[in-house]
Amino acid sequence: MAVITYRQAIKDALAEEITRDENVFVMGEEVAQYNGAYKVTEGLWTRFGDKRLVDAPISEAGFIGLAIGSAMMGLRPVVEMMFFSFVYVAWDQAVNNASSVRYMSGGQINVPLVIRGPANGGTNVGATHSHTPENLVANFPGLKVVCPATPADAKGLMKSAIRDNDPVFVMESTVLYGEEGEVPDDEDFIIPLGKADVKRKGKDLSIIAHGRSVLMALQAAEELKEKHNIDAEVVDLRSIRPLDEETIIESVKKTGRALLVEENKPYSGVGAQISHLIQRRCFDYLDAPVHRLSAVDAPAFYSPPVEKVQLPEAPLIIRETLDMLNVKR
Amino acid sequence: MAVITYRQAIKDALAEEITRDENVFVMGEEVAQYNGAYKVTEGLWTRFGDKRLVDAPISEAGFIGLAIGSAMMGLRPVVEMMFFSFVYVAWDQAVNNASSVRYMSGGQINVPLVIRGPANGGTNVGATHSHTPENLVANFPGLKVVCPATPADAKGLMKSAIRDNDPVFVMESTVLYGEEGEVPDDEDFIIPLGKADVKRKGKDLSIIAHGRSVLMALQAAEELKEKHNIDAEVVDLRSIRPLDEETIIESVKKTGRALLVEENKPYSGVGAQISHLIQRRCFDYLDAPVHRLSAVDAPAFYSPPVEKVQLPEAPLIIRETLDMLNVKR
Amino acid sequence: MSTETQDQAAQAKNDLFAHAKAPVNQQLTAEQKIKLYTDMVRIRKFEQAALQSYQKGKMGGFLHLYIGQEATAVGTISLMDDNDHIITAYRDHGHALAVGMTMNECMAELFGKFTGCSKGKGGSMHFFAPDKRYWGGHGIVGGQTPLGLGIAFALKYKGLKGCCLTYLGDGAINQGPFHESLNLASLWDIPVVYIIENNRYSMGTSQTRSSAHPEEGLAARAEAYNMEWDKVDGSNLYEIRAKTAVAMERARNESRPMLLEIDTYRYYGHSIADANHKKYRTKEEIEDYQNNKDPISVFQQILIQEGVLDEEQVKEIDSTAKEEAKASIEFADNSPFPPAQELLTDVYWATDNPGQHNNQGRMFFNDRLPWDDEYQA
Amino acid sequence: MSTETQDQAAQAKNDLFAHAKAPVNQQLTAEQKIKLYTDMVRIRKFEQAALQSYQKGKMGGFLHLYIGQEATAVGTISLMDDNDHIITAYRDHGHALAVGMTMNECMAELFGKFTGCSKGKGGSMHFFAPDKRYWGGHGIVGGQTPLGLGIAFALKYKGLKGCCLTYLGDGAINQGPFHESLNLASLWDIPVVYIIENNRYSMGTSQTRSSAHPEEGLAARAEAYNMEWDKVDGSNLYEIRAKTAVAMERARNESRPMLLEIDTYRYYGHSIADANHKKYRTKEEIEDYQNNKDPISVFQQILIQEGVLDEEQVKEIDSTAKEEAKASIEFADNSPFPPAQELLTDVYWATDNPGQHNNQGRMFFNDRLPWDDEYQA
Ligand SMILES: Cc1ncc(C[n+]2csc(CCOP(=O)(O)OP(=O)(O)O)c2C)c(N)n1
Ligand SMILES: Cc1ncc(C[n+]2csc(CCOP(=O)(O)OP(=O)(O)O)c2C)c(N)n1
Ligand SMILES: [Mg+2]
Ligand SMILES: [Mg+2]
Repeated sequence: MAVITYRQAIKDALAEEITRDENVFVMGEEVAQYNGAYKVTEGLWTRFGDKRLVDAPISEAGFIGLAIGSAMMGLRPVVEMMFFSFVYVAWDQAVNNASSVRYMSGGQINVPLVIRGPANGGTNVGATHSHTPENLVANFPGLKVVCPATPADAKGLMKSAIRDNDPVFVMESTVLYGEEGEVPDDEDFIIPLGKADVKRKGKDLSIIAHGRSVLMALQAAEELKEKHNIDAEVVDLRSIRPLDEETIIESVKKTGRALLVEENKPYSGVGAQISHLIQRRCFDYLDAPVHRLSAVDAPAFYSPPVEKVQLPEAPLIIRETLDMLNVKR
Repeated sequence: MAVITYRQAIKDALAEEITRDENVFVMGEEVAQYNGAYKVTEGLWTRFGDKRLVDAPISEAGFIGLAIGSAMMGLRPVVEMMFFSFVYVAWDQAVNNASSVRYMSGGQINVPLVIRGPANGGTNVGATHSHTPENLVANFPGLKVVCPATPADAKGLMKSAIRDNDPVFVMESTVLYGEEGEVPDDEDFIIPLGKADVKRKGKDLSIIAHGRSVLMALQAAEELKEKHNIDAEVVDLRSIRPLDEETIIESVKKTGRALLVEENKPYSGVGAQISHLIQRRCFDYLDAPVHRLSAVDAPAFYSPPVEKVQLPEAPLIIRETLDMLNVKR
Repeated sequence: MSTETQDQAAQAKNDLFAHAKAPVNQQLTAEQKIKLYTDMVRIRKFEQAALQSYQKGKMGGFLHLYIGQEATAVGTISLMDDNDHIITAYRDHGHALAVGMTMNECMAELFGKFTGCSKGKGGSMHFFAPDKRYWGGHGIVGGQTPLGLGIAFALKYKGLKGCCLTYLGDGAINQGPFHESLNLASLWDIPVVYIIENNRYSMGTSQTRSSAHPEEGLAARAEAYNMEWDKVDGSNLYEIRAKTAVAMERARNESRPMLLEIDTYRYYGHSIADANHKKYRTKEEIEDYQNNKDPISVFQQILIQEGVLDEEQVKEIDSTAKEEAKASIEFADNSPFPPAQELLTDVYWATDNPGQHNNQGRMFFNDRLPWDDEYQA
Repeated sequence: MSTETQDQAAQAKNDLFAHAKAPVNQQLTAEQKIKLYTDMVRIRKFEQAALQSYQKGKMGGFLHLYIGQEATAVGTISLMDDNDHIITAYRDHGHALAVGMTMNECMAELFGKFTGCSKGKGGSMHFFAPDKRYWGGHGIVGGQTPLGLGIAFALKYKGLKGCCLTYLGDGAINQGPFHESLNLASLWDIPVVYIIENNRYSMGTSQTRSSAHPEEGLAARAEAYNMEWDKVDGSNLYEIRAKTAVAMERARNESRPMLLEIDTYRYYGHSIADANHKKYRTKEEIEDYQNNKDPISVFQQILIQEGVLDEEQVKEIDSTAKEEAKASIEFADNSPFPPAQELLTDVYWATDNPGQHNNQGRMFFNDRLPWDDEYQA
């Protein structure tokens, strides 16, 4: 297995799927000639040309709508949002057309569309550029959404998403693009949508997270083990909708305690849904209420040191865990 | 106290606030000359003229943005969405500009804006016209959202919303427009944002609901009392954000059981947030997990008899309650 | 007849036949002409029947009638080749019948029946027949305009010579996504033909109250995108065919988009719920259109003058269409409603095609379904 | 000099002074002219200093430099009266200094300091000074265009004679909300002046790759909305003032909107992160603009020829501005960061003004805050 970056893993997934299926094309702002604002598509335009890498003007509603229409006709567009936050100017196209046209047509149409791009805070780009809409997307039946945390997951989920016949939102992170990890070389390596991954086994509590928070959880878990001999299990949701409820339940039934960590905003965030699930399905197994760490509930703050406080990092996870287990900090 | 319809209550609130403050104006599609698609503004154009009742072309992003800009300048626009679903074509304006401009300017600006209109399913208008985005709006710090269930609440909350200096989304219901109820005549009758209302006292379980589901809950509670001698307490959230958590907690601590009812879709719906809250704050008081009834998790179905099944009505609430209390049905 | 009236009559006749010599019209056989006429009549009869059924409480939601505008759907759609596609807004019954959907499946859809074209899930605004290259039926004003662009984009991508007819109302032209679509269409040479059905009103708002535009008309906005445009009299089927053919040929051969504005009129309110419609328009305005520009009467006149049609046939076409509509009501009435379990089909392709995909985990999130006795949570 | 070169020189001089006689320019005193020149220099020095600080890691996020475009902000904003307002996109430092914001508060904002104009919450893209009628600084492309419309709407509503200058880039013109705004502005006679700062690129996309438009230019799209428009040479401050004054007068007196396109150029990349910018544009193109159309050099030339400015003064203005910029870095460096608790202020007016409102219940939804030892849940 090669060690590559998260960015490279996505690029490989795109290149392989473009090669594999002539209906796959990538469209977005600066994805072709400029090589992508975050260089995820670097080199692909040179390799695949204008037809498969399409530079779009700044008209998200227009080109997302275009992509949906083309997907209805059997193409398999992969639309890059330079920042996922920009999907809000095309929100109606995404949540009405992409999510409902199959239903309203009584199943006569399907929309094999991928919308991908970074959805994260933490890079001091301010309130309008730092949205994490995975919970909002997951609210809409008809849509799917995944949030890979590692290079292997990024590649495997991206390939699954492109091959999927339903609209899938793949939410990446500019903070993770440079992270390295082992990725299987097999061109048919895919990760099913809706399958969580226990990234660390443990028995004392379940830390359930997605996206960058998974790395924070793993970091915290190491320190918890070293300094406090606490064995935390880390469950990476990977897929937000569909959701692997059984893996969550199994873990919590085993540990009796759940701490949810995410960079989503708290009100009706993904964590709220998971919390409801756990209390509903593991009621008799819980030794303590489900705890939740989310982004501090305010728009994203510009100032770098303050924005750092806004997102849940390892020390906060450690503090919360110790408190949940009544261990003195 | 006069008995008036929910529609009339909103109209009275608008008329009174237009009269009271020269900065208040109503803008939207067909609100003036046509008297409103659902006749909420009937007669107001004749009474107040072109300046205060403004008919807009079908350009929601344009005129919501315009309203935000004018609110920054101190006007107090009340924007009608013919259906709240249409806010999605203006989503960026609503969730980026209205919610963040105060923050990003370090508090130099405020946005006294109201966006109001019907947000409900159940009228066979199909998937694109039946959205209930109260959970999505509540996810954004900087925004407020209320869902009145009765004429008095509609009037009191609308007046509060118009007088409020932050952006408030008032989500009404076409199904409720014709419902009657007592409404205080006092022109200064208002209901604070963020105050729940115990609409029925009870001791056996807490049914927590908002919008039309409150009426369903009350109906179910009557039958539960009559037929099963079960005393359900019905808590009407009224305001989704801010949220009256203390009233919820007090009720659940008393009854030990909570059933959440809403017409929101389940994944990260408002109910998910309330469920997390209850398990977190009432863990030791709960005799059973929090149960939840939401709309059936699919886009809105057109066919009238099927759409009726899609929304949680009184019989389902009764069934769920009996099961929660282990009473034979 | 005074000479003035004679002149006027001659002029009117000229106008009527002004586009009869366009190749697409000259080619038409008598049968084809009668079929075009019949299709317009069928649309009208279908909708009249639907209106009656609505009033009897047979359906819910909205019903936007197309009556008065029939020549637009029938004229434009009659030009479709194998690689041409269409998409429209919520006023979609006319287009549906014109592409060849049956009255039965359409009426059943209005009734919310399982035999409806969308299984009762879509209703009046959401008719679909992708097998006939008819992509709906869309409820969000302007929302279908980028979809039509995408359909045309796919044709070009696949190297097929075709176009996508994409309809919208005069009120829809002020939606952002339409503007974005026009720019993309022209910039990228996409074979989309945008057709504004200008019936002068968006609900209760007259066209002058919704749009600032060049003197020449709404379609002249195309110039802002360096795009060709034309204005069309929507009462004359020959003119519609002649001018739309130009746009479709350009799209197919040069892959260039075009914006057409077809002047037309709706006789009923915006939807059945629009009780106001005689307030915001005068009786005279409505009657003037009905008496002088009704697309069915106009084409009837043309065909009678051409000797293609006689009074007898007119009556027969009328009554056959009425019968067909009546039968569709019976069909709809006798069809079953969808079972409640249908709520959860057609949401995801993956759920509907078990075992053919890479999905695991939970797809739907109710703790319990109304029809389940046990909890699924 | 050959006669040809002499002719060219005369022509160039003519061009330079072509708009000097416009009333708004003729009125200017020598001091005012020097102030305009100085403001442009100050913007440039401020941004050069900011760039250096960015490279030293003093700030995060984006930094979009305005260098090359200074005459647009300074020229247009210098025409503002008491009831005129402005709003722009994320390339907003020039406008900020031109309306009179201090280098200190601007630099401190870039550094994320509590003394910044937005308390460190906004950053480079989000400068605000409503007290100077400057409404930001907005990051979503095109998103500010309806806001500017609303500000102008409010002026008209209040019966004030003023306008709102609303800036956007050449790439922003293809966003839906801008289209909707143009229609509303013209339809409702709103005194908004839209100014396209056409610097030929939106990030790495040249203007021809993003927009289909009339031959006459981007601003000619205004005709689609029956709106007046003009094209402006952005290197010449006199021309900018002359033509913008026409638009502002029309807005104030006739309440009619106008669309201006100011041709300009940015010397640096789209933002500091844009390492590519010498790939998508040629060295020659950049140098040609810098050598022949630099707005500061051009105005310097004008003022020297007018005898308003001499080489000595030029140097002094330069070094004073440099000093001012340097001082602002010191100010920013010495200022404190906002305390973490600032995360929860300025979200709601109600929270920031306890006791003055009708709000109860919970406003923020973290179970526990990072700085709290106890749970709040
Ligand atoms: C985004 C959005 N806004 C508003 C509506 C409500 N609405 C439905 S149709 C309509 C009028 C459209 O008029 P026009 O485009 O002229 O088409 P016509 O009905 O005349 O065929 C309105 C306002 C909607 N469906 N979608
Ligand atoms: C809706 C949206 N899409 C994309 C972006 C990313 N983006 C920021 S600036 C920019 C280019 C804008 O170019 P232009 O309008 O010409 O302005 P300039 O940068 O040249 O001043 C892009 C694509 C954004 N901020 N918002
Ligand atoms: Mg119309
Ligand atoms: Mg530009």
